Amino acid sequence: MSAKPKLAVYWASSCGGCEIAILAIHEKILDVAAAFDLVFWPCVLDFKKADVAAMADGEIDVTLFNGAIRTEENAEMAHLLRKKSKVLVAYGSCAMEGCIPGLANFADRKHMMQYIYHDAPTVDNPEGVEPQPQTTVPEGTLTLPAYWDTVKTLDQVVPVDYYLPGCPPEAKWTQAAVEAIMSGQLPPPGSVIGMDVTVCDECPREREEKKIKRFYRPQEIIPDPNKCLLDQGLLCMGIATRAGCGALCPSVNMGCRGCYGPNVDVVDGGARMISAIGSVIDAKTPEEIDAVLDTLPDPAGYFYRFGLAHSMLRRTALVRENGDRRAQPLEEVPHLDPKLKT
Amino acid sequence: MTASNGAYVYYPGCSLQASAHAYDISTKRVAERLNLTFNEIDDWNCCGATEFFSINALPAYSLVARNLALAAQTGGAPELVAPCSACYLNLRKTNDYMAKYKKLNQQVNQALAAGNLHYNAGSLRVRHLLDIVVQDVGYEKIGAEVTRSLQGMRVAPYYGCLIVRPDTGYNTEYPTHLDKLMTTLGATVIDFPMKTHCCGGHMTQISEAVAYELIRRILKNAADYGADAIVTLCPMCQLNLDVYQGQVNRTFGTDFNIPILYFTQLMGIAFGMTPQELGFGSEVVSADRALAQIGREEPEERERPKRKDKQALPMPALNGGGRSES
Amino acid sequence: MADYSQFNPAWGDRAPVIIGFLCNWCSYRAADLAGTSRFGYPATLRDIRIMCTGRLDPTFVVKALREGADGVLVMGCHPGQCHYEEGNYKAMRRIALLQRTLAQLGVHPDRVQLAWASAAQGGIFTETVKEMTEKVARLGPMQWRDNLEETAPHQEEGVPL
Amino acid sequence: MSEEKVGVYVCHCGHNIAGTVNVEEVSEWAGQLPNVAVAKDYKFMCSSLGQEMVEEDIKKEGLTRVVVAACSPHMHEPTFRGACQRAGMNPYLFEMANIREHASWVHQDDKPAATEKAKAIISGAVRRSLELAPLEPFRAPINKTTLVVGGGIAGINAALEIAGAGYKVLLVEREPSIGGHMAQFDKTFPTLDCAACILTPKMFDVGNSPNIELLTYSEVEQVDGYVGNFTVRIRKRARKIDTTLCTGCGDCWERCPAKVIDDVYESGLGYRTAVYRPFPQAVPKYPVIDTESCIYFKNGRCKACEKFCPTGAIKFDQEDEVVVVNVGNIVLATGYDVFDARRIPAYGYGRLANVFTSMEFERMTNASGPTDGKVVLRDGVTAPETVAIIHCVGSRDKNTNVYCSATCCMAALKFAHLVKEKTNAQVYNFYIDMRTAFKDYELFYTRLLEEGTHFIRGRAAEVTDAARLPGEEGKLIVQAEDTLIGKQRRVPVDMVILMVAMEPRADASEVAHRFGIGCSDAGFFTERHPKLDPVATMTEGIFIAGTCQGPKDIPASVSQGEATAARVLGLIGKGEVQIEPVRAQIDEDRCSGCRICNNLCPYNAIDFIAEKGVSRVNPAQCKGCGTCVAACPSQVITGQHYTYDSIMSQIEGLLYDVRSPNEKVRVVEMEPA
Repeated sequence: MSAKPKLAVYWASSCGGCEIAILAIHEKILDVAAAFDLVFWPCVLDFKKADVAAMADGEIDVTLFNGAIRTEENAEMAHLLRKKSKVLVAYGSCAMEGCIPGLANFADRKHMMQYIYHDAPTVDNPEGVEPQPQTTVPEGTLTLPAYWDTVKTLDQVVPVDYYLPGCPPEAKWTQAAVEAIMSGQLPPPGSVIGMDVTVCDECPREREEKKIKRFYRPQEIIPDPNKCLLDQGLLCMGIATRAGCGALCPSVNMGCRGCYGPNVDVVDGGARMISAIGSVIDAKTPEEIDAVLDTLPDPAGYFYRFGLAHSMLRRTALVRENGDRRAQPLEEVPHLDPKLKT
Repeated sequence: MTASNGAYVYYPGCSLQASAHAYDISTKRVAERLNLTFNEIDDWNCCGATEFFSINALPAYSLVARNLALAAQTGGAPELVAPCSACYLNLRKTNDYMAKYKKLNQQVNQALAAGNLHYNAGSLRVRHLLDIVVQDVGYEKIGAEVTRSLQGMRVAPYYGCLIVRPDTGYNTEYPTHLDKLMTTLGATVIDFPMKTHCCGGHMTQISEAVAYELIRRILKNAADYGADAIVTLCPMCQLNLDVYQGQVNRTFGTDFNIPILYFTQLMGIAFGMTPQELGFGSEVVSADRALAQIGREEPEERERPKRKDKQALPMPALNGGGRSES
Repeated sequence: MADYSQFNPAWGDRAPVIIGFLCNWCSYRAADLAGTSRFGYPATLRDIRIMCTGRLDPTFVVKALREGADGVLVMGCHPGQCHYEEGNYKAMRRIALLQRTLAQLGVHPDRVQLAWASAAQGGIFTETVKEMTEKVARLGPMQWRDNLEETAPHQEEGVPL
Repeated sequence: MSEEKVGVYVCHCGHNIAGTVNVEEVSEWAGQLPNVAVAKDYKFMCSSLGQEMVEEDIKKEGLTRVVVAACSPHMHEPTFRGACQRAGMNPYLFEMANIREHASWVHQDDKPAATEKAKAIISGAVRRSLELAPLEPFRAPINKTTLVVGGGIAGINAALEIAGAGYKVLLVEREPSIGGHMAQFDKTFPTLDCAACILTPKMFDVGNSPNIELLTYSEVEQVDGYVGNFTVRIRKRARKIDTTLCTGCGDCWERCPAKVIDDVYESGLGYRTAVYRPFPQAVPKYPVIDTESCIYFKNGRCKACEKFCPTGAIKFDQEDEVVVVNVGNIVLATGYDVFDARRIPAYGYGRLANVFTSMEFERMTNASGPTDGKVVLRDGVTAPETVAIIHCVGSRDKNTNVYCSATCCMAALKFAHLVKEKTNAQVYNFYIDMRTAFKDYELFYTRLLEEGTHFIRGRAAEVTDAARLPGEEGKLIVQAEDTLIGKQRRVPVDMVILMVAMEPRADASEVAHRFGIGCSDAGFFTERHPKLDPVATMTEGIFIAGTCQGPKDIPASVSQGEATAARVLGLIGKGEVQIEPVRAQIDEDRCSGCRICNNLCPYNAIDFIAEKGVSRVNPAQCKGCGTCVAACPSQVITGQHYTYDSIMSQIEGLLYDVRSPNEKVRVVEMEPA
């Protein structure tokens, strides 16, 4: 048995960007390779699930788990890796708070299948084929893992020791995490490896007292490069987003999208944004308020872009229909604003 | 102009086809001038006026609701306009009560179902013609249409009892919107304390003595204030004050000679239309003398005393704060 | 116990639960006045006293929904009469934005309402609770926890994924 | 789990709670809650025995939190905080569960539901109590100067009492003179003594008291601070008169050519000049120039007053002056407005010349009024032979004001007597009910009955000049149903007096907002408790007296004025105040300086420290509303006593029965590595 600590990296429901982000630590990757014994990394090395299953419980020292949990397979691997790992790290926004895959929680499985296999304009599926959990072919029966109604975060499925925020995590934080693990100087379990302030702290833009009369979408104005974007009516999530990225987006005239998730101790980043943004709208009557809010389409999409699956409500409401549940279709909610309808 | 965009569902009622023909044609002429479109309900029936409501309520409500159901099918905005005060009240009452009392709503709709009709209570807004004119068209726009000011003509604005309550948005005891409309047309509006008192209604058929006394009070008050005409908005009021004026004179030995005109007729005159196209001539007490007053210079002393009386105490001003010196 | 299944059969023998956030100066006192005046209203409201509706963090609203409330009623001083000048305006704006956001999550705007009652308006308070209760009763139970339980089909059943 | 030991006490409040809520069941149930060490129910928790029980349990059982489930915290929170403090527990670790006003009294028809709700409320309170932190109230010295707003009879008495005890008073009056409505009256009921004779000496005392600084023709614009330490900004409107030079000789107003109707003091029945002193006994004696009617201000010519002023006191260029003062307590005695009778057109006021309001009639009967005290018709010469007095004009009427204006019945009796005395006319009172409560009032009513005044019980329907019957020609006819004989009556009269209602000042809600107090539905200022705290308000250090609190007569206004003085003197005597430590605090280490909170604070208590790039709350200015706490997008502002955790826990507690079990937002437990 190798004396080096064992490292595993796994990719669940995610885009793969986190895998690349691990490599973005550049030459430090050599230190990692030197320091760790890579025992499982499906994207890079040819290990199989059976290899992991064969390991003793707790045999893996650290697992960097990226991606959300959206299928039975994701969940199964999460449970397996949890069992085999001493330290399980939710690596990146998907594993930590659901991220973009988590936006599927605005719909349900049926809606997803309907769109992906039938309604999407690029689909050519005249026979209306949908993937089945079991398909019988001459060679036998093929199975696919079940697809869930709800995308979950890693910690909604198994206990998680550390979190690395970001979509993807910035190299310096991956590096910090790796160094901490290598040196054994780990923060208390449950910690997020990152900062405890928000993006504004790293953002060089000049900020004023805020009064927002209308919101602009990025294509509607060319913002002043030195002034706070929010002050100029561009929705920037930086105020409620954990720092650590170095204010990357605001520094290129783009409002923060919120990928680092909410600040420490905040359980619902969207609600924080609603409160903060609601506070500084410059309107006093319901009509004026509506007029301002009409310039802010899709608030839930904005505020919960990365954190929906980990938010207080986690998903859109499901209603029962013939004993089966489905997501409340938006049309059935009398909207305050028709623009909210998609 | 409101959401109705000038288009209304129109319920003429029986009077406008008979005794109040002048009201009907003057309404149509004025509406045309003001770009109001009145879509008449097809196959409308009695508004349930008279005593039907006190005899058997459910058929009465159903009778009225049939009109509402048909009105709801008529094109245009969900605004139903009735020029007759009695029609207005009955339509509005039925509409409001059906919306308020679920049981009534259910029973009436059950009755309507027999004729394959259904009415969603409250889906229409029932309004009197005068309300449309002053609210939706507005004084300013009406003023702009005036080509022949009614200056010189002294009118007593008579509202009657049916359109002022409840919850009309106007003062129920002393409404002034008709006053203001007449002022807009250039007429001199007299203070008319009897403006919402009873015209006698159906009392003429039940107890003539009572009815004549009620009519006499109104005519006397208008005469006391020197009115050239009484302007009204209700076929019943017009009928009683006009047709029975001679009878009242005989009964009480009085000499009233006051024409009773519809406000739409005077609007038409002010808009430059001829008396003929507005139905003048059908009134019993001729309007000729009143119309002849138009254009006459108002004698100064009729309005205010020549010299300020030094001893007199200041009189409170009517509009808003402040006072006028008497 | 009132029968709420008349509004929506899904209630069965249960009653709606509404979490109230009442400001210390107006609406909480309006609720007190409703009490001293013995104005009856449905026992659906469970209220929390905050100093001002300006303290209303939308997190509290989503928390209440998440924890099983069927509705949330926020009540403050009338606009222009806030004890702290204009905390209620902030609440008005936050709730408006929250309602839009929640609508996207399938939460009917009637479930999260903002209303006003001055300290002298026990009657208005009572009526507001009655109206809110009826609205929520019509909408049926919320039971957010149901939304959090996964319903992954068993593969054996052969249903589409 | 928390280590705290909670004591839960369920009060029966006699039958008030126990009659609806099953208190024994609730208390037994509460005993099973986590952290609850003691759960008891007791007949009257607020009694000394109940309080001692709490104190004993804190000491014996080592309770660290106390929850009393009883009435509203506005009723007894201070009581039980006191008990906790006596037993050595920080009073801010006490939590009240309101199961009376919010449960037993409002769910009397559904006892099981009331009991279940009481459990939820207690569960919420227990959970909240666990999150409470010990706090220390702020202490601040009390500024010994008092601001009295309004120089009517209530404000005058408050000012004189406080000044008499040796403390400074600042008396602010909007009009050029103090005196208020009482100065307009001639006689006062029921004794008929002369209003001026009893008011003028008091006004004189105010003007001469070394402890009273009088600011007339002035208004309070802004109020900041808290009990003991208010900062008030007052605008002294320019009188255009140099009061250090003016002797009040009267040369100016005697020469002034601009005559205007005096809507204030003469109620529109008389005239005044553009430079004027409202009435001869005015305090202070200096006139003011009404720039709206002054010819010089209109077209730049005239200046008659300046020419004739022997001391050169006319200063056309004088400007408003703003003074900022610090006071410890504030008495509001801003009075009432009279109902505008034109709002009831059926009574003909403004249309029919001989319809007068009661305030017009007050001026008419006043010997120094426009008619020198003669009762005459609008023509100024004819004495009426018959007079109708209509009660409740704008009172007890759902179309206008539903309340009773309390003084009009007695004033109407006074008028009836004066009309009779001065003209020997027949007087008809149209009333709904005669309300002559209070000392010797009924005697006066009896006296009027004996004087032969007619009383017709029925609200007048209308006043009209439309004659119908013989004898009505040229008269005003009052139509009313005489409900005692069950008949309609038409009474022809020469003069009608409308007893107009007392209404809240037109700007009452604005003023209330400025001072941070509440208004009732009708619009009068709200007292802290209608029975037991009638002159205090919900805002510490601000008191109300007189008709700004509701319609009342002179004796009641005087009593309230003096009561406020007692309350103010009580606070001054204490020397210092304790202020609730409910404040916001920013964790500067974690503030990112986004500046969302910066302009949310209505008190400008949040400063942005540019060098550090963080925001900071100034605790002296913060009033603890929590708006910034809720708004902070990084959640680094803490609202003391209403912390995030305390409210989140209370939500969980309140929903204890509908929550899904074992629900956790984030699983952090892990197996040992």
